[in-house]
Order: sequence, then C-alpha cells, then structure tokens
Amino acid sequence: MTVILGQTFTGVSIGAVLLLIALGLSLTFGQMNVINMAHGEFIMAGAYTTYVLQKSVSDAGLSLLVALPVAFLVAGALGALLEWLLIRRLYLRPLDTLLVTWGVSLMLQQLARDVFGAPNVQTRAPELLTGHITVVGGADPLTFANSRLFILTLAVAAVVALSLTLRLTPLGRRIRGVVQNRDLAEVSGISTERVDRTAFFIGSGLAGVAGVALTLVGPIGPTMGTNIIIDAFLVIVVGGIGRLRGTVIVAFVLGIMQSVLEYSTTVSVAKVLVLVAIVAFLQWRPQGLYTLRTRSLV
Amino acid sequence: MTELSGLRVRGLRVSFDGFTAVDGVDLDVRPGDLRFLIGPNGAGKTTLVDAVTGLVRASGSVRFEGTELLGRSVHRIARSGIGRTFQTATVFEELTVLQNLDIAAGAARGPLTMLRRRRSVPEPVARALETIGLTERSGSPAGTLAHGQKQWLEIGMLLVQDVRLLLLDEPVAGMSHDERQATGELLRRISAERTVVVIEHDMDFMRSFARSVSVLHAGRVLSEGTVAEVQSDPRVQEVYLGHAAVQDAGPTAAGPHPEHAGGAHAGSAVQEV
Amino acid sequence: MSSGSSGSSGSSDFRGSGGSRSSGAFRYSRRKVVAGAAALAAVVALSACGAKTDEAGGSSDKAAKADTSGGTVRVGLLNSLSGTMAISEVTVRDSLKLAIDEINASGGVLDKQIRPISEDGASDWPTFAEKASKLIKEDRVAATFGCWTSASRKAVKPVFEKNKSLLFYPVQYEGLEESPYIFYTGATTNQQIVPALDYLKSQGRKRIYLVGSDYVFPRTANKIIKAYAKANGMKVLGEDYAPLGSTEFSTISNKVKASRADAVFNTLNGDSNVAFFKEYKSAGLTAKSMPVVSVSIAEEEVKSIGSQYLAGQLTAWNYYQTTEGDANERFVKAYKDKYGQDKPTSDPMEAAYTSVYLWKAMVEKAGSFDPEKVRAASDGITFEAPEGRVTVDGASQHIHKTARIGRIGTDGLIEQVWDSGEAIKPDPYLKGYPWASGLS
Amino acid sequence: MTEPTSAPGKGNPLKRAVPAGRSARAAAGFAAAALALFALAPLALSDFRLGLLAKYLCTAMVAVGICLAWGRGGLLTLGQGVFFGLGGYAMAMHLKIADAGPGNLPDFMQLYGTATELPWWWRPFANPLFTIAATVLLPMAVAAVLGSFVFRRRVRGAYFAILSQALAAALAIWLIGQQATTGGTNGLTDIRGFFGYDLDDPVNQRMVYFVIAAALLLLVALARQLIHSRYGELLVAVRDSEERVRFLGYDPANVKLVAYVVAAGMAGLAGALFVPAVGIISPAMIGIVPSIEFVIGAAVGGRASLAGAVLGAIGVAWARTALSEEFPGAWTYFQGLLFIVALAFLPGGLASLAGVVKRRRTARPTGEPAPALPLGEAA
Repeated sequence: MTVILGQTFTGVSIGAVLLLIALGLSLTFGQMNVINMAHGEFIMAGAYTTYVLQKSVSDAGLSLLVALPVAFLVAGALGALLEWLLIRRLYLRPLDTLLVTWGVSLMLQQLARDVFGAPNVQTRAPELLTGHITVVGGADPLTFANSRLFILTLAVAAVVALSLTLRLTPLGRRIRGVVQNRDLAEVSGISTERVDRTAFFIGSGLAGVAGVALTLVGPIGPTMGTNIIIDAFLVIVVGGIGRLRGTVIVAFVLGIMQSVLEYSTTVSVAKVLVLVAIVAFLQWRPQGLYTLRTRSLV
Repeated sequence: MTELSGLRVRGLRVSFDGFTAVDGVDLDVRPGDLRFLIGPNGAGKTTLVDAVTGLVRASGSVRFEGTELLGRSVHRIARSGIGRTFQTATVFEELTVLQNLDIAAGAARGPLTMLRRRRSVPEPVARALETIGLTERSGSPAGTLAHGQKQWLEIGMLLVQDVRLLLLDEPVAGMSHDERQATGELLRRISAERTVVVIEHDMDFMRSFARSVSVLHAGRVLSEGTVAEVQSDPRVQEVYLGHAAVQDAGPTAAGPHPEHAGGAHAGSAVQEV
Repeated sequence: MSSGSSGSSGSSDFRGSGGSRSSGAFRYSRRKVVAGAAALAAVVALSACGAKTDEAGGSSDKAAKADTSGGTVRVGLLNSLSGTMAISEVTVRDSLKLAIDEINASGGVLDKQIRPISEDGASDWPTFAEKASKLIKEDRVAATFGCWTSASRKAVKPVFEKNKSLLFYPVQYEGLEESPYIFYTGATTNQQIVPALDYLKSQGRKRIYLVGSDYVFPRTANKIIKAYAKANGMKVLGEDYAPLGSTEFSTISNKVKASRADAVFNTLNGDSNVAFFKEYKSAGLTAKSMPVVSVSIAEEEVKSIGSQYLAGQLTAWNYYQTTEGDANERFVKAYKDKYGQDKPTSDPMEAAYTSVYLWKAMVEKAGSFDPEKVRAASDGITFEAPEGRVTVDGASQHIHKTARIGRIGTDGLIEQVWDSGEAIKPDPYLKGYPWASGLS
Repeated sequence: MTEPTSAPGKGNPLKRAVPAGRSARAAAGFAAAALALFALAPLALSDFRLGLLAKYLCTAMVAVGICLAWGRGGLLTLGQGVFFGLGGYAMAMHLKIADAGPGNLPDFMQLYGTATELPWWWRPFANPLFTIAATVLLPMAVAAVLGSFVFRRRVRGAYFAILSQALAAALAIWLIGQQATTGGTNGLTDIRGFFGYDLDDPVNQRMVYFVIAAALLLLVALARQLIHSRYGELLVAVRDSEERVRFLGYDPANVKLVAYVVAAGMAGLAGALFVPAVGIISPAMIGIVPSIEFVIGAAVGGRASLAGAVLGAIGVAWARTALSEEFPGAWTYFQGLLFIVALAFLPGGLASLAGVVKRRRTARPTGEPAPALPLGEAA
C-alpha cells in the first residue's frame, strides 16, 4: 500500500516534469500544429541561461528566480526568431517543419558545445530545494522532493497562466481565433503573422522556463533536449492536440504509469510498456484523449 | 421501378457535440427525379448529404434501393451506387483529367489490373470525356483546369463511377451563365436514368432545372413539392426573409457554424425568392 | 593475446580458433552457396563468379600498411565530438593532443613529427567503424587512439583486427576481451571493480545495491560484483538499470532507499549520473548513511554534477587530479596551461595521455612503426605516468595499474582514501580469481 | 516532380495520355545508373570508398520506399528505422549463428549471456532461406499489422509521425534491454561471413557491393512500376484527397497499407544488406534519429521523384561523411544548414530544381509543385 502510494507520489513528480516540458509544445504543436524538434534546445537554452546567470548572481535561490523570466525571454526570442526565419514558410508542410527544425536543433547543440564546452555544466540549487518534505512519517516515510514540489508548483502556475491568457486576454482570443479559422481571422483584421509569432514566442518561452526547472533535477548539457523531446510530444498527442486539459491529465497519467511499472519491472520494460500503451491508446482514440469534434471535410 | 428503388430517408438525425444539425428529416427521392435541396445556411443540407454518404454518424434510417446505408463505411456506400460532389470542387489536382476519371471508373478492379499500367483509355472514360467536353484536356493535370471545368470533371467522375444516386453539392457555384445552362442540361440528361439530388443556392438555376424541391430549415424539411408549390409556401418565404434579417443585422458567420462558407449565395437567394 | 587462453577459456574468441574456423567456413560455404544462390537469384550467382571465395587465410594479408614515409607519421584520434558522448570524449581528445604536442616538441617519434588526424565518431557505433576504416585505409595512420563506450570499441575491434592496425583504448571497461590489435590503457575489472569491492568489504559495508546504465559495462560489472558478493559474504539487495541517457531516477532512488543497503555500487554513465545524484540527495540519502561508489565519475563529471550533490561520495579509479608525483604535477599544469585553469584532469584523460607515450616507447623499442613489431616490443614497456609507473603486460596488452579509491571533496576534487599499494597485474578474464570461474 | 505530360494540341489527345518518351528516358536513366554503379564506381573508388558507397546505397534503398510511401502516398514514414532494424537483425542473427559454427553460441552470448543454448526465437534464423525471406517478410508483416490498425482508425498526419517515432524508440529500448540475447547497445558486431563468403576478403566486400547495387536497381524498377501503375495513380489520389477517394468506392486504408508495407519491405532488405556491408547492426540504427535521417535524404533530394529520393539519400549520406572528415569539430553546423536550406526553401527537394528549369524552358503552366500533405486533416 505504501509502495503504491509512494509510487503515485513519484508518478506525480515525474508528471510535473513532463507537464512542464510539454506545456510550451501545447501551444506551438497543439495550437499551431508545428512539430518543432528544436523545442528541446529551447529547454536547453533556458538551462544554460540559469548557468550563465549564476556566474553573476551568486545566491542560488535568487539566481533561480531571476532565471525564470530571463530564460522565458531568451528562449522566447529564439522561438520568435525561428518562426520568423523558417517556420512561417512551412505552415502547410508539417513533416518538412519537423526535418528543418531538426536541422536547427543539430546546429543549436553544436553551438552550445562550442560556447559552453562539450561537457555538462553545473548549476547550484538553493539548499532548500535539494531536500524533501515528509508527507507520512514512520518506518517507511512517504516523501516528496522539494525540487519536484517546486516544479509542480511552477507547472501548475504556468498552466493557469497560459489558460487564463488564452481565455481572457485579447491576445489569447486572437490566438484561438487564428487556430480555429485562419482565413476568417485574417479577413477580420487580425494580423495572423503577428499572432503566430507571439504564440511561438510564448510557447518557446515556456520551454525556457522548463529548462530553468530542469536544472534542479537533471543534467545541463548540449544534448539534454534530445532526451526529453519525444516524451513531450507524446504527452501532447495522447492528450489531444490543442487541448490543455488533456495535456495536464496525460502528463500525470503517464508519470504515474511509468513510476508504477518501473517499480514492478525495470526502467526499460516500463518505458517500452508505456510506449506500447500509447500506441494502443491511439488506436482506440486516434485523436487523443480530448478531441475537438470538427466537421473537416475533404 | 419498384417502390424499393430510389432514396428513402426516415427520421434522420445528426448532432455534433450537442448541436443538432439534422433534426428528424424524412425524404423520398424517386429514380428519374431531379431533386433540389434548398434552404438557408445552417439548414442542414450538406450535413444531410454527409449522413447519406456515411461521412458523419447519424441515427434514423437511410435506404437506397431497399438497402440500409446507415452504419456502413463511406467506401461501401459508394460501392453500392451512390456518388457525390463537394461544395469546393475536389479533384486530384496533380493527376491528369484522364487519370482522375480512370480512378473513378476503377473501384472494382482486381489487384492485378491495379498493379499494371493503363495501356488504353477505358470505353466509359472516353465517353465521359466527350460528355463533359474535356477530351482535349485529358492529358492536363486537373489542377490546371478552370473552376467550372473542375466541377464538370467531378460530374464526369460520377458518371464513370456508374452511380445510380448522385448527390451534388452546389455544382454550378462560380460558373458563368452559359456554363450553368450546359451543366443543367447535363444533369437533366443524367437524371433520366438515375436519381439526382442537388444542393443549390442559385434560384435561377433551380427554377430552370428542378423537377422537385425540398426546403430545409433548422435541420427539418420545411416544405416539399414543385418549384411553384414551394415558392408559394408562406413558411418558406418567412424563413428566407427572417434569415435575411439576421444576415443583415451583422455578419456573424464566425460562430460555431457547422456549415462551410457560402454566405454570399444565401444573400442572393433571398432576393430571388 | 596469449595463445593459451583460447584453449582454456570458453569464450574461444575468434583469433584463437581462427585457423580451424575459417577452414570450417570453407566447407560450410559449399553447402550454403547453393542455397544462397538459389535465394538471391542470378545477382549473387553473377557476382560470386567474379569473387574468390575464402580460401582459408588467403585474404588476410591485404591489410593497409601505415604510411610512414616522409618526416611525419600520422596517427588517428577517434572520439565522439558530437552526440551524447561528446560530453566525455572531447576531453580525451584534448588530452591526446596535449601528449602529441609534447612529444613533437621534444623531437617526435623515431625523428618523425606526429600528425594527428581527428575524426568524429558522433556517438554512433557504425560511424566509429566507418571512421576507423577511413583512418586506417585512407589516412594510413600508424596507430589510432580513442573510443570510449564499449559499444564503440566492439564496433571498431573487427576493423582494426582485419586491417592489422593498432588501437589504444583509454577507458576503464568490462574486461572479458583481448584483441591482438588493441592496447587497453584503462583499467580492466580487476584493477577497478574488484579493488572497490575489497574496499567496501574492509569498511564493513556488505549489503549493496547496484545501479547502472543499461549496456555491456554495467551488466558485466554487476555480474562480477554478484559473483564476488556470493564468495565474500556480501549481499546484493537489488539491481537496476536505466537506459543510456535516461534522466528520471525518482523510482530507482525510491527502491534504493527502501532497500536500506549499506552502500550503492554505481555504474551509471554520462547524463544519468547528474539526474541520479540530484534525486539521491532529494530523497535524503547521504554519503554517510549510504555511500555511493561510482566507477564512471571522475573530476570532469564532478564538475558538471556539482559537489553540492557529490561531496563525500566515493569513486574508484587509478588516477585523480590530486594523485601525488612529479609526473602528475607536470601533466596537470600542462593541461591547464593549454586548455584553461578551470579544466580538471581525470582518469580517462590520463590514460589517453599515457597511451600516446606508451606507443612512443614501444615504437622506439621496436625501431619501427610496423604494428606487428610494435606489439612484439610491447611487453615490459614502462612509463612514469601521472598515475605512477605503469607497465605493459605484453600477453594481454593491458597495463599494470594501481587501484585508488577516492572521496569527492566540497572543492570538486577527489581525494584518495585508499590505494592498492602496488600496480595490479591486469587480468581481463579474472582467471586469477576462483570465485569468478563461472563468469565467462 | 510528377511525370511531365505532353502538351495539349494536335492529334488524338487520348493517344498521348500515356506519354511515349517517358519509358525511353527512364530506360536511358536506368542504364546510366547501372553503368555508374557497376562499372564507374568500382573502377574509380578505393575499396574503402566503395564500401562507404555500399552503405549509402542501403540508405538509398530505404529512400525508395520512402519515396513511394511519403512522396507518393503522403504517409509520414518516420519509423523506417524499425523496419530497417528488423531486416538488419534478422540477417545479422543468421550470420552470427553461421559465424559461431554448428553447436556454438554467438560470441556475445557466451560473454554476456546466461543461456547455454540458442533462445527459441533465434533458432529459425539458423536456416539461410528462412532468414532471407524473413529480412523482407518480417518487416512487411509488422507493417501490415501496424498499418491495418493505424490506417483503419484514420490516424494521420502528426499523430502518425509521432506514433512511428514512439514505436522506433520502443523497439530500440527493448533491444537494448535484452542484452543477453540481442547484444544490447553493442548490437550484433564482428560479423565475418556472408553465406559462406569471408567478409574480410576485399573481393567479397566488392561482391556485397554489387549485390547491394543490384538490389537498389531492382527496388527502383519495382517502385517505378508501382508508381506508374494504376495503383500508383490511386496512391497519389489518396495522398491529395483521401476522403474523395473514399467516395469513389475505394478503401484508402488498403491503398495506403500497400505502400506502407512495400516501403517496410524495402527498408528491411536495406537493413539486411547493410549488415554484410558494414559488419554491424545496433539499436543506434533503429531509434528516432536514424529514422529521421532516412527521411531527410529523400526529402532533400525530392520525395516525390524516385531519382530525387535516391540521389538525395546518397548525397546526404555522402555529405555527412565528407563534411565530418573535413570539419570533425563543426560538421553538424553544415549538416543542419543543408537540411534547413534544402527543405525550407526547396519544398520539392533538389529534384524540383530540375523541374523549375524544365518548366522555364517549355513555359507550360503546371499544377502546384509542392505535394499537399495531409496534416491539415488531422486538425
């Protein structure tokens, strides 16, 4: 029983990381249908931002807090630049977008290697975030890592902020308008180009934020993005493209599945089982957990 | 013709996420009829055709020549002799006119025929090319055809497909006057031996060629009969005028409208009626 | 390799049984040619006419000869400069270049300057094989230095054997291998893993948990550890593997924590270590309560993980930046002067550096760059390496090395807490250890 | 990009519906390719470079399938690594068994495994005929099962792409996890013989090259036949408008399935021949990255044109070698740049350059150059 509860906790903490890395994609992939393989490198950019900031801001806690908005801007700017240079030419060619952005990701990785060196770099976490809280005491205590708690809080805050932005602000309405009917939005006087770029800025910026958070739990190096990008895409696909709600639920479900299966089998088997389960799930619901029922014709 | 033949729709109902687009339609179209479906935007005309051809899930009953169609997959319905066209002409743009027609003619081909090249032009395809007047363009990619020619090509594809029920969604939209006349003549010829249902907003066209008319409104059949009967039906006039009032009040076509764009036709239709 | 090993060890690696095997293949071919030709139809039959089938051994002497004419001699540097392994391998390449520069500055080898040709293995095993081939056949190098992962070594091994060219492999590895054309200058298992276990046993830490990346080295290492534990009254409480590159360790650290082991034996590689130690600390596990002995964490990795997470944990190597001795002081200074004061030196870098000097000494003893002569001259070659004196064991082509257990300090350096006292004779098949008899 | 069609004009247009010059030009191209592969390359290239060319030709064989399935059928085939791997492992398993000799276990099983005899699923691969059949049929069977589920459920566009990648990742992780029986990360290495021929012998390496070159030409011929058959026309129709085809009475799932299965078989054969050419098959050839790389070659060259896809695959593989030899520390910049420029600015790949020139010359109106991809439908 404790094991199940404990693994559920672990699953939630895995899910929090998944949610955070997938959140930016829910905008760029989910809303705009752009398969951006360089998204992982935007996460990397966020992580390196933290590293650079720590060189000038020595207090680990402060530098982490400062890094959040700065990484958002840095990764967001990279994203907007990518959108302007390449992606806007490719909106109707999704697989080409995938391949082109894969080329971009190769170049960004090499750039990181040349600028920061090939080995991973180190950031310091505030001591507070390297501990854990005890949820249930006793011989086999149930604990929750503070770093994961921080990531969970951050992820939830980002989800709330994103959904409020999409729902309440004029920008959000414009984004949704463009997503639902590009042509109509255009004739209604919305500059779809600007909306696209802004949406891409926000989505990529969220990747940067995820990068800051990842410095607490994982490595910071040139290839850190490639390891997580497919997981992030899977979360979106299973959740249903364009559905924030689905993204949130699926991130936690996959996290818990992974952690429970991992406990009873091995990491590899758990990963394979999760992937197979995803493939099977998509047979059952080819459009993901939540779908926008549309009447797209031909 | 026995009473089994023709299209017979009973209690057809289609809804999307709570919005009911077709709300209990009954419809009978006999062989040899040239039936026009009219109605304001959102009346459920296209959805009705979608339901008959299996594109959307529906409840109720749709029988053609005595066979129940609902629940069958799209291609099975197509194989039982039902063909349709779309509001925006959808031909295979990268393929030539000839290839388009050849594909339409070949659903029943066996694997061996499929894996071989086409060495000659099949007889029905050659005839259809003549009928739709595209023999000269047979080698051109369909994407290079003029708009009206594409719509003819679509009709030609239905001809070689040898369907017994044709469902045409705005076949003359965007055509010139002469082209409309030619298309109308063609439909009249076709309907001699088949059942033809046409969704149309062009009231002139309807008056010239319709043998019978059904008016749809808000997912139901509002009125049915000859052109004259329908035009004199006060309910029809009310619906069109009422609809026009809404249309004039503001171009709010942005809503969760299941119908595709096409507001301009509706506007002109109002003046026609 | 010793010709004796082929008879006794069940592994019967190809070289020992080479003669009999190829004649077997010849007999075998007659039967299979019929079947093959029938299946692959005319195409194979056609080309088979042009090709001479393997008349045993007839092909083997077509090896590309190294080009040592002129005033320079070329050597290959084969490391991953891109992809996931670049995080480790780039520093090895740097270290190799340092050694080559030093040797060139002091007159070169046999009066020839060394010209390094660097190739990128791209963290991809078939690419390693391709590049090894290119270095040997196109660049006609006299020797090649590099490779890190076991998989890359396994991929290039047949290439070097086929072409009778030399590879110097600088990383500690899983043993169970001897190739006549590979010199192993990193530790084999009895120079790293076995001493680490001895150390744990001497500290009374007998209940251990095994965590490793999912590839050959950790799996083999753990097999050895389990055999050792069985024979030495230790207990293995659990064994977990994460895919290479995996960065999610919450469940594994839960399992480790629940096991209440005395110590963790860590054979994780690369990125995974960072995530593992961050998770380990978050779970409240400390070096005091449950120390982790790592065999793939050197100064470079400490730097990228952070002493915040690692202070107090143990490592097992043959060299640390803090190892005492003039040779090491010179090495560390030269390295930092060349690449930056903040760059640490580590065991694989040292082994790579040493390998170039060992090759130089062998060539000079042989008076030739010819691989066969170099091999023949290798036995007993010594070098005052940064890790202390190393001696080449000609039979296994490994080197005698001193095992060292270190503790990671808060300054990011590793301080030695124990050493084996003398250089340990390499024993890749662990033949000298009775408990290991069932392993290979 | 698509086959040029004769200009409208004199004579009976229906006669010219089957272009006459096409076959002659194709035959000439085919002869030129055969000449280059069988005569020029062996004469001009060193053994080492010829070996590399053999490796490139294997990726070109995958590209032939990709041209069919993606270029013609619009299927986002991002999981070709799976089929390549299945073919490769099938072949490598047989060769390892043969290398070990009767009664012996393959070397890695003796070193790292616990088994004392071959696992049951290895045993059939001791038979050469079974193996040769399996290298093609096994990937095709897997593709058929997978495809019939996926296409019938109308999983399309981005979903299909991501799903393929998930499968590729799953297979790679599984292979790595089964180290005792699959060689794990190492893969199956040190393959020395090929149906009785000693692969150490340069003459036999050449033979392998010729087999691969012949297989590539065979696949190109096969794909060409398919592309120009009625099926090929139907496939393009499905790519451009799947629903429309359905209303004509076809089941597009079956149409796509054929292309997918054939492409899988081609990838499997490529994987099988890759093994003797390179001497190794490993999970590194199966995962997401190689799957993307297979597609990129075809995309850079021109996905919808057979010649474009094949030359693109060879060109990209060659560029990778050449760039990394020339700039070992910075070649990924150039590689990334190549992908970006070729794909972002030349939608039809390099093959469309030829098309642009041709169109300029004949000044004839044509249809859309870029094949429409069906992602929009997935929205």
